Amino acid sequence: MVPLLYFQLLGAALFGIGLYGVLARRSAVLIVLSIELMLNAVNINLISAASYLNGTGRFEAFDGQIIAIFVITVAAAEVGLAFAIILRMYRNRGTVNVDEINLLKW
Amino acid sequence: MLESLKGMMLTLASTVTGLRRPVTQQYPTQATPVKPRFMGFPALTWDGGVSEPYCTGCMVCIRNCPTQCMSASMMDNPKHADGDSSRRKIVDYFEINLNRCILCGICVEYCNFDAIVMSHEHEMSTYARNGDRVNLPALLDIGKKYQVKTDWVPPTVLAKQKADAAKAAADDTADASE
Amino acid sequence: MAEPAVPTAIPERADSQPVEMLLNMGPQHPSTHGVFRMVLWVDGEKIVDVEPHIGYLHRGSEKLCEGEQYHQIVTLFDRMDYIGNFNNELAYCMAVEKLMGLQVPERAEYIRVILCELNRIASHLLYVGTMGLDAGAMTPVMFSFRGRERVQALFEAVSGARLMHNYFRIGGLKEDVPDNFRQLVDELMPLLKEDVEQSDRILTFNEIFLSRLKDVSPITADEAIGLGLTGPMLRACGYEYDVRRAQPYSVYDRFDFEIPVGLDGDCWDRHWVRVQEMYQSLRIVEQAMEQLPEGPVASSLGRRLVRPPEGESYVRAENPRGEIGVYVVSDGTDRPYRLKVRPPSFCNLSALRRLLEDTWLADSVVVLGSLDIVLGEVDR
Amino acid sequence: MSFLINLAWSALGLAIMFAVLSLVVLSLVWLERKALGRLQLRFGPTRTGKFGLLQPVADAVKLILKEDIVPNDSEKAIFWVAPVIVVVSAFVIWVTIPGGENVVIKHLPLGLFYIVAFAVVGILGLVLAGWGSANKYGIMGGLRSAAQLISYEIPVVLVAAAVAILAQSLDLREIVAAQSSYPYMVVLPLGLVIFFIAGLAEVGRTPFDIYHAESEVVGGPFVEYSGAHWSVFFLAEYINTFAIAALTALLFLGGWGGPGLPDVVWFLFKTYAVILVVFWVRGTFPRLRIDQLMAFAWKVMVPLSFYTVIIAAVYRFYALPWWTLTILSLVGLGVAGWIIYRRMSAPARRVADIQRRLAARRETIASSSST
Amino acid sequence: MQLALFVIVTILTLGGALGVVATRNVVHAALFLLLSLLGAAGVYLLLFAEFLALVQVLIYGGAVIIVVLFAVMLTRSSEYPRITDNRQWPLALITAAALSVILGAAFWLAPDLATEPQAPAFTGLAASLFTKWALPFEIASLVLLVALIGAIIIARVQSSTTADNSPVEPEG
Amino acid sequence: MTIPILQIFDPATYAGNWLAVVIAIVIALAAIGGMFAGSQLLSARRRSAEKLTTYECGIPPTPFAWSNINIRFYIFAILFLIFDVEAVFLFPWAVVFMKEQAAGNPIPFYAMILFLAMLFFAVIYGWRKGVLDWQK
Amino acid sequence: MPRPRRNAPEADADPPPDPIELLSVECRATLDRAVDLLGGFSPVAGTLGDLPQVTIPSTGIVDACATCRDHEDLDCRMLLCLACVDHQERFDLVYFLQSLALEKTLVIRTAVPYDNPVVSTVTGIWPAADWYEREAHDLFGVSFSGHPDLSPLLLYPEFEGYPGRKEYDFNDYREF
Amino acid sequence: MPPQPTEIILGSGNRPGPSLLNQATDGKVPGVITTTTDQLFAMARKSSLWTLSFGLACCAIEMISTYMAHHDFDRFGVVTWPSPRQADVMIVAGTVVKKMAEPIRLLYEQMPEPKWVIAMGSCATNGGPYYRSYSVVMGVDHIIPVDVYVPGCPPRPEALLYGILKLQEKIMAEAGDRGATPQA
Ligand code: SF4
Ligand code: SF4
Ligand code: SF4
Repeated sequence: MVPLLYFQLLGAALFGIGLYGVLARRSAVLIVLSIELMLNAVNINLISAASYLNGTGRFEAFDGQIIAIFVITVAAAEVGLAFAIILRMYRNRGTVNVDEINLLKW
Repeated sequence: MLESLKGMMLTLASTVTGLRRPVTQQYPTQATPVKPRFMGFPALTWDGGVSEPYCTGCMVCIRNCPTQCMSASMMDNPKHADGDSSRRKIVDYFEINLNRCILCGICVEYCNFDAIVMSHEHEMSTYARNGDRVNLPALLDIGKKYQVKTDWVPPTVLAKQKADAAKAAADDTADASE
Repeated sequence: MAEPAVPTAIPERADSQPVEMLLNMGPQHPSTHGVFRMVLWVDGEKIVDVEPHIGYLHRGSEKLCEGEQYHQIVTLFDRMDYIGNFNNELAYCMAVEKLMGLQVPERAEYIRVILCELNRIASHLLYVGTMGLDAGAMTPVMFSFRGRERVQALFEAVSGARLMHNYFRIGGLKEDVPDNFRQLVDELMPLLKEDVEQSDRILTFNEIFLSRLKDVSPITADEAIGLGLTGPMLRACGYEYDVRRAQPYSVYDRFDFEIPVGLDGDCWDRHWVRVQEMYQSLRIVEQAMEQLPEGPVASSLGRRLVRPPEGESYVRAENPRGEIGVYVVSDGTDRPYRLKVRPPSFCNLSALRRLLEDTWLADSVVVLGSLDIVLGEVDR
Repeated sequence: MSFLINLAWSALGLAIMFAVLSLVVLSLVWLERKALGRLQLRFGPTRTGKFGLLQPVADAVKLILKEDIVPNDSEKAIFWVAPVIVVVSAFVIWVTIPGGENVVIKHLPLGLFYIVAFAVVGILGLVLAGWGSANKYGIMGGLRSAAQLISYEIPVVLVAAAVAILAQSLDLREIVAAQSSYPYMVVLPLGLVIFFIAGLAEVGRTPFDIYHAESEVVGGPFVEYSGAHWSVFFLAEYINTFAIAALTALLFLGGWGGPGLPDVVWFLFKTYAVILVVFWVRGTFPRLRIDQLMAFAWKVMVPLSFYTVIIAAVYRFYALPWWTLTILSLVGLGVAGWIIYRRMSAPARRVADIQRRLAARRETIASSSST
Repeated sequence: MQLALFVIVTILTLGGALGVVATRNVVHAALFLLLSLLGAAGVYLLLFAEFLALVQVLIYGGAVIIVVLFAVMLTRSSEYPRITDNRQWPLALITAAALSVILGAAFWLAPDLATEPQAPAFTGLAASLFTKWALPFEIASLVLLVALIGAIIIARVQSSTTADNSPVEPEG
Repeated sequence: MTIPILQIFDPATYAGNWLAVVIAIVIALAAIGGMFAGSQLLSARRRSAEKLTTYECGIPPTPFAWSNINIRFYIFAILFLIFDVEAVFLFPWAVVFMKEQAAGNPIPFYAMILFLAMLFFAVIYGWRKGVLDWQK
Repeated sequence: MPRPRRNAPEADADPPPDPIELLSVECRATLDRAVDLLGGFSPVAGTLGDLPQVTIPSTGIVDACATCRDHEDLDCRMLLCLACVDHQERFDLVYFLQSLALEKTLVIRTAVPYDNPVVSTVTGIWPAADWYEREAHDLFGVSFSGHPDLSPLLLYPEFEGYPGRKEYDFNDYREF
Repeated sequence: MPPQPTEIILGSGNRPGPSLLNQATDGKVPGVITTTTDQLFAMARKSSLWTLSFGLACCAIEMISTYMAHHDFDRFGVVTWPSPRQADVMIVAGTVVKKMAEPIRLLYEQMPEPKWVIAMGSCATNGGPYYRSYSVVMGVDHIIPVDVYVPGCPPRPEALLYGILKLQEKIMAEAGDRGATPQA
């Protein structure tokens, strides 16, 4: 039986990696990918909590999973929009590197 | 929509006929029907009467061939010396590179001695570039096969027969009208 | 793109931002009908520009003709437009006959016309089939080749060859048609009609086919004339012009046939015109069979060496693909001094750049198919 | 322990399933060539084995024996991964596709959703294949395949949902059971048509074979693949074809239900019947162009499948008699068909126009020349 | 058994994630992301959330990755083969590591309330989604709508401007 | 070969089901691996530099400019993404709304109809905007 | 329009008739009209077989062609063919023009010198001339000034020589 | 255009290169086993000759005829694929022009082993009617090795089918006795 903690630690590690990606990478595409990682970390946490804490009365299993579904929904919407913006940025400025983009000039 | 459905009916119909009789010739198992005039590769004819080729090696065909794929040489006909044959000269050596021949039939048209025919031979794939460079005996072999297969009569003889027949017919009618 | 047919160099285009992709089609490509190559600049799926490249089948036929005797050249003409062989032979023979002032026996003329029209049908059948293939349908080509196969069987019975007939001679024919010719043709006609109808029915009005071809690369008659388009390409624009009617050669003035024309000059109209032409050709063959006179067919020259007088001649004839012109310059020897062919596909193809304006990548295939080119005569 | 035995059983079952699917693919290849042959008045393979039955075997062996080329410019990793993705996603859905009442690896309670979910992954494989080949035709084909497959995935999903609404279950066995009295083909003919057409597009068959159109993009994503890699794609393509046919049979034709014969036989019979229709369509139609294809997906298929879902739900919700649904769906079909007919036959009507105008012109010419 | 499976999916997830942040090739990054997300689906399966796992496969494995691939293709330029990291990447590393450690510690120290893992049957989840969570569900549909319209507008305005006006000169 | 399924949650069946899926993946991988390995082992090979060039109809390949792929593809991808998300909601709803209705709760039905209406509005919007037309 | 055979030796006896006399009435009319209209380009009337032919110096070719196309009496809106003939000391460029509406063919001939074969292009008048000119450039080395792109059409860029010219020998192939 | 090799490569035995297995087991496996497996493989290969769809000139028309219903290449398991990567046989049907020589060589190179070439028609064999032309390659074997020469101009479809049969014989012969080419 795998304890809840393992899942939580997995989530934390994934979140950290995602964060590193967001901070360290220059390409906007990769930053969005890293954000996806972070969102997944959150989902893992949510679902593990939902699954393990179902019986405790603090957290209903349905709720955790449903929130996760909403997270995924929002993530999908976010990906769509984010890449639309990146595309536009690329078309206008010819680059996807965030530090080459001066948003004020846009 | 309608036309598409019609098209589907058409293919269905063709399937039904296809099940009954596809148009395919089952090539290796089923003999290929070639038309009598089919021009396969050229071959030399054999005069059965005197057992010698018709060809005199006169090179007319060679000069007229658009691909220059033949060569020949001529010699005195020993049989003529013996009086067996009316041909004073006879072919000594004849070679056609069938790989280069374009089956145009010009050689046959221009030969004055009925010596060359377009045989029905056409399946002659080989493994070598000049694998179908055939010499006199081989050409005669093909020719003999063709002659047997089609009951070959020399075209000049044929034409003469025809002319005679026509003349006879004309005479007949002339007779009748008289 | 506004000016017609101005090729640019291949490697780069002037635009600073490379918004197009360079796509190379051919010489080995299933739908270039031989070894034609076009370099396309595409933006997504839209064609921005095209540069045709030909010459992958340039065999130097015109030059070779200068080195061959007149009677041997027929074989080379067979191999130029290798789908409309008889039509090509006819054009060449007429050119030399005109040069020599030869009169062709009437029966020979009729047989020539019959064979040419059958060849036109065979050629258009091939066109229909390949058009189907280009548009993605696999079965029409099978149907149309059934018809072609039947026509070819007749050709074989007549000339001894399925494709490279070498049957027309300067001043006549090589020999008379076989005795059962009439019977053969009578047997062929209903079958051929059925084949033509089937390949017509399965394709012409099919909705998908229509939507693929209709309104693709339309062209007006004026532009078509300027670009030198002839034959079905021109008629599809609604211009009723056919050399067989305008300057009747051989015995074409004795037949009653219609000249089908299109309206918009788009791919579908070209297709439709060709399909209709097949029916008209069937009519011509029928009439010619009825009128076929008896008499000699062979050339009065016999097997004598053809040695036309010094001079020049130019003849025009209607090939399946358009108008062919043969220009012969003779210097009085047994070989032509210069022989120039106006190949219909060559002119039609040179308009490709104009025709591919504002089309999709997938259309390029269809447009090329509707040109019905034969590379053998484009490149010669 | 029983759990492990269970596991062993399913492993064995899956291995058998893979073998069976391979056999099915061979049979499909043979059938396709034979069927197309007959459609086209010829025989198809005859010389390899009796009736050419060994032809697909020979093809398969030969393909394995072919050299496997990985071009220099390709992105090697992607080039290798792409076929794997395609085949895995094609095979994985067979875990839950039943071939009969009890002929199944596992009945997943979420079966239909599971199939939908994994079917989407396969699209990725094609895009990656095109991408990895670094070939222009490949990339065009990859893009086209992505655009096409995602567009037609939506009608498939929506119609599957409509069936789920009717059956009130995502379990394929229950869906088939729910059709015991009448197959859904009867109540939802619209759904059948949509599913079949979108399914054709999903497996890239004529008239939707634009992404590997030979006459345009010379094989599309597969253009650089040879030997074993290529045969893997081939395998996946046919497995997918079979899956779509099987799903059509399961969702609309009553699955394995049928009198007399064993259920597997009925299932195979129906599936192969669907496949024959696929081949028949392939032998008849030309292919669409990409803009027409996409327009068809989004302007016809998606609204129609929305309509399907809604009528199915309404029918269920208000507990209407079953023939109302039939009528509703036939109405949808009719309206869509009519609209398409009007739009697509516009050129045909223009032909009549041409002919009329030509006749008029000819008459004027005739009259002017006679005067 | 379960632990072994957990280890496998963890390796998949974290390995994929590391791949995403480490690779130099954007397409490879997308593939690594796919790996990581499929690993996460495995995690969900271990947590008895099969529906969520399938959703993960459907949305991420199918749709999102395709969107990503398209975006990558559309923005692919010569710079891609040599994508680089920020100059502050050590800083980022430290931040990320610190956060992970803090989070991990927090989880570690949190009181262990866990019971046996269990998950609801699918229908229960569905029922809850459409009753208790009906309002958020509608809001989600609005979010989707807005996202769709926004994406269309952003992408479209762009395409029409390039069609009408001369394209803006790219920089760098 | 089958295991009776339980509509209610049952961890044993659950594990069996999903392990079967995992095994399926493994088997597919193994089969492909076997094929590739067999092919590597048995296939004839003769490498040359030109064999490894990219096929381009017989012309030495020109480098591919990655820059432009029609943006239209991306819009369709977004549309697909949104519809996929919609499917996520549609499937649970499909099996549950009747049960809720039976339990006297019609809300799910109307909620979904509203949801579908909004999505359909999105399609119509895109249609009107010409997004679906794929014109240049 | 068949002419009597003239290759028989007895033709020597009477001088051959002027070929222009042998033209049909319509062709004759076309020829006269064309000579009229092209008066500014010092035209020489002649025949090509049974077709009317006007020979003009190469300098005026573009304007002459424009006249032929635009004047309603000639109306030669189609360029049928452009042939190049190598006469060893000069090249003859033969333009076959066609009026589809009036059903007339007119031949314009011009000579360019062998050592400097340059003539201006007629692509501006008939787009159809594009490939003919490229071909002539390819095979004969005739240059067309003003032509947008004279890159090799039929031959590959590395090809040396002008194979259409008489001096270019045939390939000699020896197998025997 | 790189210079054409001047010498004529006469009908070269174009056998597949060695496989890894062959390399590893060379001489270590009893001949019987390798021979039978080789023969089995050869049977598979010969029954599934996929051609590169590729027509050059007039002969291509007869080649297409061979694919069509009347002669039905499919009976022999011959189908065409547009990409050389999936092809086993290249049927060079038509005149090989110097401009086309390079593409043909490249296409041939891009075909995976084992691969065969059929020269169809006299042009592809040795220039045929164009033997005096300045721009025609005198036989495709100047560029790539050819296995079977099908004479004729154009060869009838049956002649091409016969060529395929000859090729099948050759494949079997190679498998039966490695190192010997069958007699012409
Ligand atoms: S048929 Fe023609 S090519 Fe052949 S040998 Fe006779 S003349 Fe020469
Ligand atoms: S075949 Fe006839 S033409 Fe030729 S050499 Fe013999 S006899 Fe003379
Ligand atoms: S061999 Fe004859 S038919 Fe074949 S390509 Fe050459 S000329 Fe044409």
